[in-house]
Amino acid sequence: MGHVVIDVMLKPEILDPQGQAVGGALPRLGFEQFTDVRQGKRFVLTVDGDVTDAHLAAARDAAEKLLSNPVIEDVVSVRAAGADEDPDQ
Amino acid sequence: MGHVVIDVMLKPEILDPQGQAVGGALPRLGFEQFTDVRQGKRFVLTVDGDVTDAHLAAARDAAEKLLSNPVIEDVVSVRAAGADEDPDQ
Amino acid sequence: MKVGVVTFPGSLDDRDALRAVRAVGAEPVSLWHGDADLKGVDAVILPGGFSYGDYLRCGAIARFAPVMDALVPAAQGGLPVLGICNGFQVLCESHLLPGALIRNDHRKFNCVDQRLVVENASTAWTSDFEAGQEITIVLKNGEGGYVADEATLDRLEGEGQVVFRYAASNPNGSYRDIAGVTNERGNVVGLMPHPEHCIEDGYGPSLDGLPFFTSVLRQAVSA
Amino acid sequence: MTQQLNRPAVDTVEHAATTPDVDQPWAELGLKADEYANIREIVGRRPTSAELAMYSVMWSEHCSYKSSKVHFKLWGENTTDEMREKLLVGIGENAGVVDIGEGWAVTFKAESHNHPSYVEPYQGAATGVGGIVRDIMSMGARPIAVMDPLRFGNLHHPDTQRVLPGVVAGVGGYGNCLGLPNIGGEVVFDDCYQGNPLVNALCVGAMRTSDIHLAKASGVGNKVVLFGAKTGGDGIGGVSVLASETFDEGGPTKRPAVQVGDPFAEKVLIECCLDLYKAGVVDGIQDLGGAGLSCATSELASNGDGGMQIELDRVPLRDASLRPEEILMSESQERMMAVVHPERLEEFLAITDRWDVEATVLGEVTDGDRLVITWHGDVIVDVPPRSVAHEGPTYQRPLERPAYLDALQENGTRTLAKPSTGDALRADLLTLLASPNLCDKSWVTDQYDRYVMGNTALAMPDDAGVVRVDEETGRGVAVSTDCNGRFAKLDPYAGAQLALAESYRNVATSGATPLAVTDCLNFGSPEDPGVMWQFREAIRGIAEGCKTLGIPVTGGNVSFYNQTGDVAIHPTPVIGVLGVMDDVARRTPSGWRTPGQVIYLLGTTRDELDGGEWANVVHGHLGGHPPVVDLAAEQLLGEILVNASRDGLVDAAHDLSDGGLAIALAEATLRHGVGARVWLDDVAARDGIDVFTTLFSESTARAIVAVPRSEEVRFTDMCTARGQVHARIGVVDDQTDGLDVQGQFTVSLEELRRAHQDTLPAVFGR
Ligand SMILES: Nc1ncnc2c1ncn2[C@@H]1O[C@H](COP(=O)(O)OP(=O)(O)O)[C@@H](O)[C@H]1O
Ligand SMILES: [Mg+2]
Repeated sequence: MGHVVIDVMLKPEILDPQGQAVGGALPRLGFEQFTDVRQGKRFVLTVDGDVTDAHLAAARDAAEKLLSNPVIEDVVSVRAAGADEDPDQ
Repeated sequence: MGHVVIDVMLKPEILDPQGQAVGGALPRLGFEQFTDVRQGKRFVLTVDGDVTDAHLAAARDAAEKLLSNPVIEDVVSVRAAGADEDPDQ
Repeated sequence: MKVGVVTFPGSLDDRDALRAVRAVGAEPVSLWHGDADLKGVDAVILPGGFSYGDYLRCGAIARFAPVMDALVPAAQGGLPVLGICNGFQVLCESHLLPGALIRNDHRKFNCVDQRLVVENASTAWTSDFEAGQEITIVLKNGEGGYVADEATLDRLEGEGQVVFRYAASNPNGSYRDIAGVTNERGNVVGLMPHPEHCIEDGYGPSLDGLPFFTSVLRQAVSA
Repeated sequence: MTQQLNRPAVDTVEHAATTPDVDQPWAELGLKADEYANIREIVGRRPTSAELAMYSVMWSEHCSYKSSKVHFKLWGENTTDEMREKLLVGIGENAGVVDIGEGWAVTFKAESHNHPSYVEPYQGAATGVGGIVRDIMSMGARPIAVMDPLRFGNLHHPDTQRVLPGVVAGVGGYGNCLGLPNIGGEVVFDDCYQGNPLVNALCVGAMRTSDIHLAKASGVGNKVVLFGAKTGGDGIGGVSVLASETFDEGGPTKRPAVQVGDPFAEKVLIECCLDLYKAGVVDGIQDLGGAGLSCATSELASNGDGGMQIELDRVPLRDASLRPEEILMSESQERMMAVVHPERLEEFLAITDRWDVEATVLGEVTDGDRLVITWHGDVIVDVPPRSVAHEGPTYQRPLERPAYLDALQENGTRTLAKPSTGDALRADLLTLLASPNLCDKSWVTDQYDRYVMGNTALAMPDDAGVVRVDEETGRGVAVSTDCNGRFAKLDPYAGAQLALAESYRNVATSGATPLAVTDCLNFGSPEDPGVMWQFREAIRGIAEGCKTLGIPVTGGNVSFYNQTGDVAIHPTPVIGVLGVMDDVARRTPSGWRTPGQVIYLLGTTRDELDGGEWANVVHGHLGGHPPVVDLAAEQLLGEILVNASRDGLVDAAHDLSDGGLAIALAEATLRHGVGARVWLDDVAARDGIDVFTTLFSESTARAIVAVPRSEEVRFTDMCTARGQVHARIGVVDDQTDGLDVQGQFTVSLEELRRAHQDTLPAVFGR
């Protein structure tokens, strides 16, 4: 079994209330070094067998059509999961 | 400015309604090749200057304490963003 | 008897909880998230709402409010604490209660008059119920799916820590139909439905919320 | 320092005065040549780009009401002194305010967010709710409830699958997080809304009469404070043409096409504002909505008695690359502007601090009569504020009754095939009950919190939403919103009055005395004379109708350009009526539950099927004349219903509207699952119509009520004494499974339920 990882983030110019809330909480917990936080989504898609180029192409297509809202989000990356990222480990 | 990327996923044994919904919608759009979908969170933390080991250690700490709930989630990775991932591009 | 109700930024049902406390003749006390002081109250309610917008995970940020630094040890020491909806989520995030709450399985916010079975009528907040009693309480949330690992669920069932279960139908995919749980000692109770919306004739579907508040009153009187 | 160097030159007043011939993009900004010329005349030179930005947005249709304003005199002309008595604040302010007695005032208003919700349904709807809530807050009131009249295209069109779930989630996501109960609204489907869904939002607020706040900046030396969220590049698509002109290489960074709402920020802002009001530290206040700072500064200054001086570079930014023109026009959400006495400033800031709300002093009220805005010391705006806020252009657009109307009205329902057997009537009832407009809406309304605040006495699916305002006495208000766009298409004057009548009736049915009206007028392009005629007819209908009913219009909203190509939506004047009740615990619910109670039909039924749901659903037909409006009959019915509630004469009441008596009976049965036996032959004979017409006609001024036997004589005596037409048509009966329409058909509760409840889940899932 292989896995495709798709990362989706809000476009930089779009307000990110979620990231802001996290960014506001971090200093209260003593983390002062982070000047900004943005929160996005990560999808892991499972395929039978190894991840092929066809899988990646389909995933890219799905990312644009379904997994992201092009009005406010960008698909940041679509890639095969590294061995160390296997979610079934 | 540097960026730390933190990935958080629901533990495999925890129900993932959002992932399931995506998984259900994909075949309707003609994507039959994905056997399972899980949805997680991706955080991008900004730091002044380059990402140092100290930043990464702090981010790991924040990931465990605030950004994930160990009862239901795993911190999948904490790493410096690659140059190609710069969210301010 | 004094019952405190904590207001976090984004709390919504704090005034309703204060009203419920008043309705049973106890003295309501407002507690502020930023105060590290419980003002000598005899019990605390963490109300419903969307603390900090519930943006990260419900209750995740509220858990770190200064007032929680005082509340957590007090609860561990036996202070009666009731977490309603967002309050339940805060208690889980604070590890005062086991498990966690995730997005409803149908992925929508859901506001319904929900039937429940009282499974445990011996906690600080449920002693005025009968075990096995069916009640109707307002349920309204987007992230009310109760989850925990199998071992925890078995333990909760075995120790009688499941306090409420959804009757008729499961509205959100909660494991084992669990609507509310308690800690081992029975002083900390959390549930997703909203008893504070069921205390006045003409406002809400029932009066089944009142026993929550009379229970804790009786507990204080007998203590 | 580096920032200083990188800052491109701005277009200052000084520069503008010496460069009169600079080519300005006024057309791209939506201004007409004569409007631009007018601006030049007002400022006595060419405007700076910041001034041009302000004028262009404030003189837009949306902000200036330039096409509709000339018709607004109809409001005033039709408002009598008696109607004005209860009106504490009338049309013109952020929202109207009415006196509901015992020292309480209520403010309510509806607004549209149609286009943004089509582009991005979730955020469009969410920010629509956010905007109307801030309007209510700016009157000094605590928001206490919201409602959402919604209209979509065909239920089965694929795009409806995109738009509806997003809109509903957005309304819920924002309103629920604010802690405002959603107590009603509408969900209507019609092909005419396919490319132009209507997302209207209404908010109700309450306050003590002594606490009303107005949007004005007076008192020289008073501080102007911006507080709430940081300013980003939201909603400034248009004005970027200006910014790009002054930009060096690279151009401006991308500007978001949609606004994203942050309901948590707004919730905190509400509580913060209420604390500020309580402390008495606010002299004037204005919400930031459309046109952002351009609107807030010019309106505050123009409503005050002096001028205003603003240092724009002090505005806290989310995006440091924003240009002054963009900052002036940004529509970033969750912001407010207050005018504060200098001696109270410290107290003000302590309160905003406590709520973690960012507050910045931008400037102060001056003794001149100019609005002066600087950018790092350079004057970039120097204008008379009234010319921006209130003296925009107005147009007397041509109007003409559409040519198609005669043929449309000619084509009534008389010739349509009608059911004549009991079985056929039964089949039509089930078809209607399952139809998109009449089916159960809980798939939508269950996504809204109707209980938060603990004051909700009635909400969906009852006829009106009812909330308590005063916890001591139970005094409260009832609100309903209604509009049947098909009626308005057939006859906009009558259609608007029918919307008013239905909303009035819904409020009275709940037991409240109707008191005031708000509207949200959704129409096609004002440049189409046919649309403009519809608009004028609708306003006339509402204004004259309100005069007859004796309840004033307190405010409203106009949304034009709801059309695809040159096809406009049905004229859709959504009407909200607000009523008052001494003790809302005595409200009348819409479903019966006590066996043995007697069912009365109040009012007369005529053969009025044109434009109704039966013709729409069964025949896909639209034509003829809408039902006759009889406002005197509505008033009488209202009095009967209100008295019956006050004196405990009825246990349930449900008004008759879409789908007629058939649907009302089915809904009242379904509400608590208690059946009823009904006989209609006598009442049909009395009204000179057949049973089919009795069941499906949409004649107005009608309701059904369930009367306890012990009160029957008192109830019928009251009707007789007042001349209210009434007929005993049935009995509540738990031995009857569902509805038994005697001599015609029976239909079980399960069949009713399945027909009613399966429609939306079948399309949108569980
Ligand atoms: N979008 C909505 N939001 C909230 N409530 C709604 C919405 N749509 C319909 N409702 C509620 O559902 C019920 C039935 O709606 P409707 O049939 O339009 O009422 P009526 O015919 O009495 O005006 C009413 O209580 C109404 O307020
Ligand atoms: Mg009605």
